[in-house]
Amino acid sequence: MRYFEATLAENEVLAPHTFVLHLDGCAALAPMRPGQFIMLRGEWGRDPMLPRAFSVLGVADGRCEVLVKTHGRGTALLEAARPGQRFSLLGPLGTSFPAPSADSRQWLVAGGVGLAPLLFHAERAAAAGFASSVRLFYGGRSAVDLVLLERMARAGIAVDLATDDGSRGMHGRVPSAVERALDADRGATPPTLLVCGPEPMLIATARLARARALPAFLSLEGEMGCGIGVCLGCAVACATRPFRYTCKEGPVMALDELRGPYAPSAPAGDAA
Amino acid sequence: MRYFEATLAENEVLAPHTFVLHLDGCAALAPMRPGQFIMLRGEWGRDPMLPRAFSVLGVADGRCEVLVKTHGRGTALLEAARPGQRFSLLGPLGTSFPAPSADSRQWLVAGGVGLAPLLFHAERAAAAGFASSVRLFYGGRSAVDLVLLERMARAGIAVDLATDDGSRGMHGRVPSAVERALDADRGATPPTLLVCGPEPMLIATARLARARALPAFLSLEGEMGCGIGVCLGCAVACATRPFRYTCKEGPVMALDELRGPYAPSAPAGDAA
Amino acid sequence: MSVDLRTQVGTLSLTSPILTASGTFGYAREFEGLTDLSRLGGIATKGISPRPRFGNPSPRICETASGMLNSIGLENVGVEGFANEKLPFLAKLGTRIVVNFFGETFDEYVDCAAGLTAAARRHGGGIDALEMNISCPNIKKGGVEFGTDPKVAGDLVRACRAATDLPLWVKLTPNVADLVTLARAVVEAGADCLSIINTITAMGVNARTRRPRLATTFGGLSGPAIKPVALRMVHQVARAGLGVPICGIGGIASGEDVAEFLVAGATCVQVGTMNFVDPDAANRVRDELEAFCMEEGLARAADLVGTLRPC
Amino acid sequence: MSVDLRTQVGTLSLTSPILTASGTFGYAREFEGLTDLSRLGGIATKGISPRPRFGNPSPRICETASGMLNSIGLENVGVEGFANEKLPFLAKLGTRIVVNFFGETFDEYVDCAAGLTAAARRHGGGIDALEMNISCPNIKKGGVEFGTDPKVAGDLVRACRAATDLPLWVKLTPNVADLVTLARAVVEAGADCLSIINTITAMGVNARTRRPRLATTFGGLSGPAIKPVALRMVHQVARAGLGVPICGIGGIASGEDVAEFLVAGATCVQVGTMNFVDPDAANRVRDELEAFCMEEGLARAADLVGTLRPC
Ligand SMILES: Cc1cc2nc3c(=O)[nH]c(=O)nc-3n(C[C@H](O)[C@H](O)[C@H](O)COP(=O)(O)OP(=O)(O)OC[C@H]3O[C@@H](n4cnc5c(N)ncnc54)[C@H](O)[C@@H]3O)c2cc1C
Ligand SMILES: Cc1cc2nc3c(=O)[nH]c(=O)nc-3n(C[C@H](O)[C@H](O)[C@H](O)COP(=O)(O)OP(=O)(O)OC[C@H]3O[C@@H](n4cnc5c(N)ncnc54)[C@H](O)[C@@H]3O)c2cc1C
Ligand SMILES: Cc1cc2nc3c(=O)[nH]c(=O)nc-3n(C[C@H](O)[C@H](O)[C@H](O)COP(=O)(O)O)c2cc1C
Ligand SMILES: Cc1cc2nc3c(=O)[nH]c(=O)nc-3n(C[C@H](O)[C@H](O)[C@H](O)COP(=O)(O)O)c2cc1C
Ligand code: FES
Ligand code: FES
Repeated sequence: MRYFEATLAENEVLAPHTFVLHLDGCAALAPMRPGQFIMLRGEWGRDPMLPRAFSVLGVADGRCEVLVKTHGRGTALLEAARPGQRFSLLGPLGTSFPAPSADSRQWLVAGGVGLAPLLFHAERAAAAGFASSVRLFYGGRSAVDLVLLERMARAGIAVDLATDDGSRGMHGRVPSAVERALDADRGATPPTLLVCGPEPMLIATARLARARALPAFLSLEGEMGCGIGVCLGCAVACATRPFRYTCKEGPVMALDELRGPYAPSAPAGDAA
Repeated sequence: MRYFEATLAENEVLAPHTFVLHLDGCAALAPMRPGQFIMLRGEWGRDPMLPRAFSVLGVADGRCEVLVKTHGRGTALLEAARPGQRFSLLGPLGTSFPAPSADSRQWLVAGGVGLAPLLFHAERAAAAGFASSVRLFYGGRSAVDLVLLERMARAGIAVDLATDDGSRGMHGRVPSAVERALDADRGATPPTLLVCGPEPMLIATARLARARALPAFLSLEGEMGCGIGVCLGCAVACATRPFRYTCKEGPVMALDELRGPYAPSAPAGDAA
Repeated sequence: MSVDLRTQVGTLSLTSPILTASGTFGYAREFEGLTDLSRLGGIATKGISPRPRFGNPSPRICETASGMLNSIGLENVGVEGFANEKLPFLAKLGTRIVVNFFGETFDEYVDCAAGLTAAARRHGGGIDALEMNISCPNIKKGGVEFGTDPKVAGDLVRACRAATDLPLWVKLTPNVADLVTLARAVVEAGADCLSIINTITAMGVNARTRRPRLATTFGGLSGPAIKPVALRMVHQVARAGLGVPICGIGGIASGEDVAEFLVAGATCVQVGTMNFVDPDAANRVRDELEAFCMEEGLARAADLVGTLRPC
Repeated sequence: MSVDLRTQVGTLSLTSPILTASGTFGYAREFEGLTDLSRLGGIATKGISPRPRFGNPSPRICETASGMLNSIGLENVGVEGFANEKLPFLAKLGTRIVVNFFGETFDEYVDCAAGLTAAARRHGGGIDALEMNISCPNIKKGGVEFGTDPKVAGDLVRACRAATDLPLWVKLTPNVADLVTLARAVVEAGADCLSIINTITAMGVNARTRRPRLATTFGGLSGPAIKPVALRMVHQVARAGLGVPICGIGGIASGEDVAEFLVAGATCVQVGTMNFVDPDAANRVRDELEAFCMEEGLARAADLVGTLRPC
């Protein structure tokens, strides 16, 4: 984990309010594993004050890619950022997705910019020769919101698309696409779900995983202060302890370990 | 007076931490007179919060030029601004320098970025055929700090330079250059001093003007809130009323009207 | 769908819940051409004292992180100056005029309330409410003591209440441990609306000159920095259910900020410091509130008032 | 020229006036590799209670303009956990360790002071001072009431004073009208240093969900937004000349900020929220203070203390 400065090399627009920051000077992020995140802050004043958490889309040769969707004031400033601007970075932080292997079956379930760590994971898997062990489900509101499709094709990853308005791929939300695929699935072992996306999508996928007794790992979002386990602001309700911390013990957490919205009807033994 | 948005077309570096913002979309500033100012704010968060006051260096064809020296946090953000960034502007604001005329003799006394409104004034004077009515005294710390010299040459303005370290022009401060020139002056009527620059330079020039009984107009700096006479934050001690407001009744004020640091030993009748 | 922004503050009806705050909008004329004065829900004018005041020496303001300090010293044109020079323009705007006032002594407060009421009567109207500032930290005598002691504040409000038949708003200081007790005393004394909050006492230091950043050493902190404190105080008083409307003030910069204050229990709000940052702020905020209600499917902004539910 | 940053806080000597603030620096190990722990003037550790606490439900933090709200609920490992798991690491750092503590009842405060003192004795040292938090707005019982009433606060400090022979710092709440009276009571009861200020009670509202932004509704505001209030309170207490040093806290983000607090009357300072923004903040601030002193031609940072002169 390092705290350092990086420079924006390019701000690549992929879709309306969706863009990739290409940051130079990120050699310290070489050990980054898919699912881990960084805390990022621009050289503005003291408002917005806190750094923002972002998963990483890729790292190579000292350059880091971050896929961002404009949400509020901090991401709006990132959208407006121009090459040459400087940023503070802290990372790699947190936990990563379980590594792929020849005999594992990982279904990656991505909603919106939740794609970033999962595409990173899939590309790494493909590079390690496990392309056939991963299958990516990726959903967005509409066809224009689905980004980086060529990159998936290039990596040779199997992709199932879904859009809310049916303009591309399956008509519906991505958890439904996973559900259908599960119904059609004839695999010997049940797949493990690796999930990243907006809260409602996490909740729906968690419900599906519980219903089908599938192992699942969720990448959680939630307000963060420090990113390093100090402010105690990112507590999530857990099964075996009252709280765990998204920044240290997450963002990727095993579904079994979660309580609260992800496991509202968890078996009685779960609650503390 | 208008409140509007402008876009940075170019951020031109002239010297270390000294640059010109070229802003597009400033048609509303066409009526700007030299000495008047604008309130400028970037699209950052709420810190820095208040807009910053800047004299204008020039306006033409919807483009406005602002000469800036990095001072604190606001100007540091301006220095880092890249083409395409958007800014809020309010202007034209405040008073201007007295107009030049064929029979007037105006000595313009500029320190640092105090050059901006005076060069604007001199260029306007030259364009109106009064180049010989104005003489510009311009000082800085060192030769590298003296900017826009070609522009002065192009406009055909008589310029006397001074640097603190003697690396260009007279060795010494600009008020001393003016004092020497006054000693050597054989003009029929005494010149009027138009002064803009850092506080100590304003004070020294004000003292000189009083000592020689020269008419003088000072462009004042000082913390501003609103720029339009509402916050009452920019009060300066005056002769005929307890306070005047730099933003409405300034920034250009007649020396006769000022009290405080600019006229510490003013004749008794001056004080309220 | 159009959104109904009309707001009822006691007996007073406003076209929108958004007013401009005292001391940050002058006497309104300064904003002509910069913002549409007729679209404002109301204008709280610069605090008026019985006689004109010149205010404090400079420096009077300085910027802080997401805020600013001021110690203007309540410079103003006085009751007569206001009545003659400012009221005629204000009265013609067609928006609600809330005249903020104060005194340096008990009697000056009462005189001021009476004087403004008489001026309005002479003028045939033009003042829709008085806003009594018992909370300015910038005058040495008076203000502070009046504003922090519930007993004194109650007596003062009662006396002013008797001196005017205009709706009487009372503007409270945040510089107390227990705002609810103060608010209760003021309501029992006859306040028609509580304006919450005035600036928080604070200071700036210039480390290089070793001098305070304000000539008076202490001044009032305002702007977005104080919004979380203002929201807390509005909500605490709203929860106490004192039976009068609250005008929420402090750091409002967007329509969503307004919605936050309404949800916390305010009936209307005032935009202050942001007028310096953006002279069109109050109307921008109004448009943003309208858009917010639209997005939330609310037909009336008033439906937001006091809707906070537990987390 | 080199600048002497050494600082004397009562009987305690520090290598620099800059500590990290309780609750914003964990138990220091979290910052290993991110900042040089040995260069810190001191570390105020997360507030300890007699027994471990799990803290409040989420959401526990939210950002505000130039600040943040928190209602962590004083989650901590308890006296035993601290002594066994945290103290050994801290004791080896070679910097001053100030252990922040609190209780939910009068007796818990005293137990905690005694327990920490005993732990230090068992360990052969490692705790340089205790910092008594009588000002946390996030525990319902205890904290707030203890911290706002001078009489109660004095009694509590007196009892803790009797329970420990370590230097006793007392951390005051800003949520009072008159901090000087409170400070005086605490000093008379035996405090060796006053830590000023803790967070300001505040709240956030999510206008869309109509819910508070913190699960506990109210929380504490910290960060640069509150610096002007902190400076004011430090200066007010410093001017009162109570005869004990002040540790200035609130929004410190730069070396110049530190200088401002020293000029206003603080002897040392703590960097809090900015540790979240920049994990190297406290040492960056230290370097900036050194540079500031150099530029100002000051041989010793301590020469800044209490040098504010009238404007
Ligand atoms: C581990 C992790 C990884 C993330 N990866 C990405 C990514 O790869 N790409 C991307 O676009 N976004 C990602 N996010 C979400 C991103 O952090 C938020 O969109 C961003 O913080 C919003 O900031 P803002 O200033 O634009 O919004 P504002 O609403 O102005 O932010 C206000 C506050 O809310 C917090 N916040 C708001 N929305 C979220 C959210 N959804 N999750 C967490 N905090 C939030 C911010 O941190 C901030 O403190 C990630 C979040 C986490 C926790
Ligand atoms: C009428 C007028 C015209 C000006 N014209 C120019 C110009 O053409 N070019 C240029 O570079 N600068 C000009 N200035 C000065 C410029 O406004 C300040 O340099 C700038 O505000 C500093 O902001 P900052 O955020 O960088 O500094 P900070 O120190 O971070 O600012 C903090 C606060 O101090 C105020 N402040 C600091 N220094 C000054 C100052 N010297 N004068 C006024 N306010 C100050 C700022 O407004 C702000 O509120 C002018 C000032 C005035 C009043
Ligand atoms: C420069 C300035 C002058 C003010 N003058 C007055 C005043 O005369 N009377 C008053 O009641 N409040 C006055 N206030 C307080 C504001 O009306 C308002 O209560 C406070 O600034 C908080 O709101 P804000 O954060 O939106 O500015 C003044 C505030 C500022 C910044
Ligand atoms: C997340 C968080 C947790 C805190 N926990 C404690 C605590 O346990 N004990 C305490 O005395 N103060 C605690 N504080 C208050 C800080 O120590 C400090 O007094 C306050 O944040 C103001 O300083 P700052 O603006 O530099 O953060 C906490 C503050 C924050 C932001
Ligand atoms: S973000 Fe601070 S503890 Fe997790
Ligand atoms: S800057 Fe506000 S009155 Fe002049």
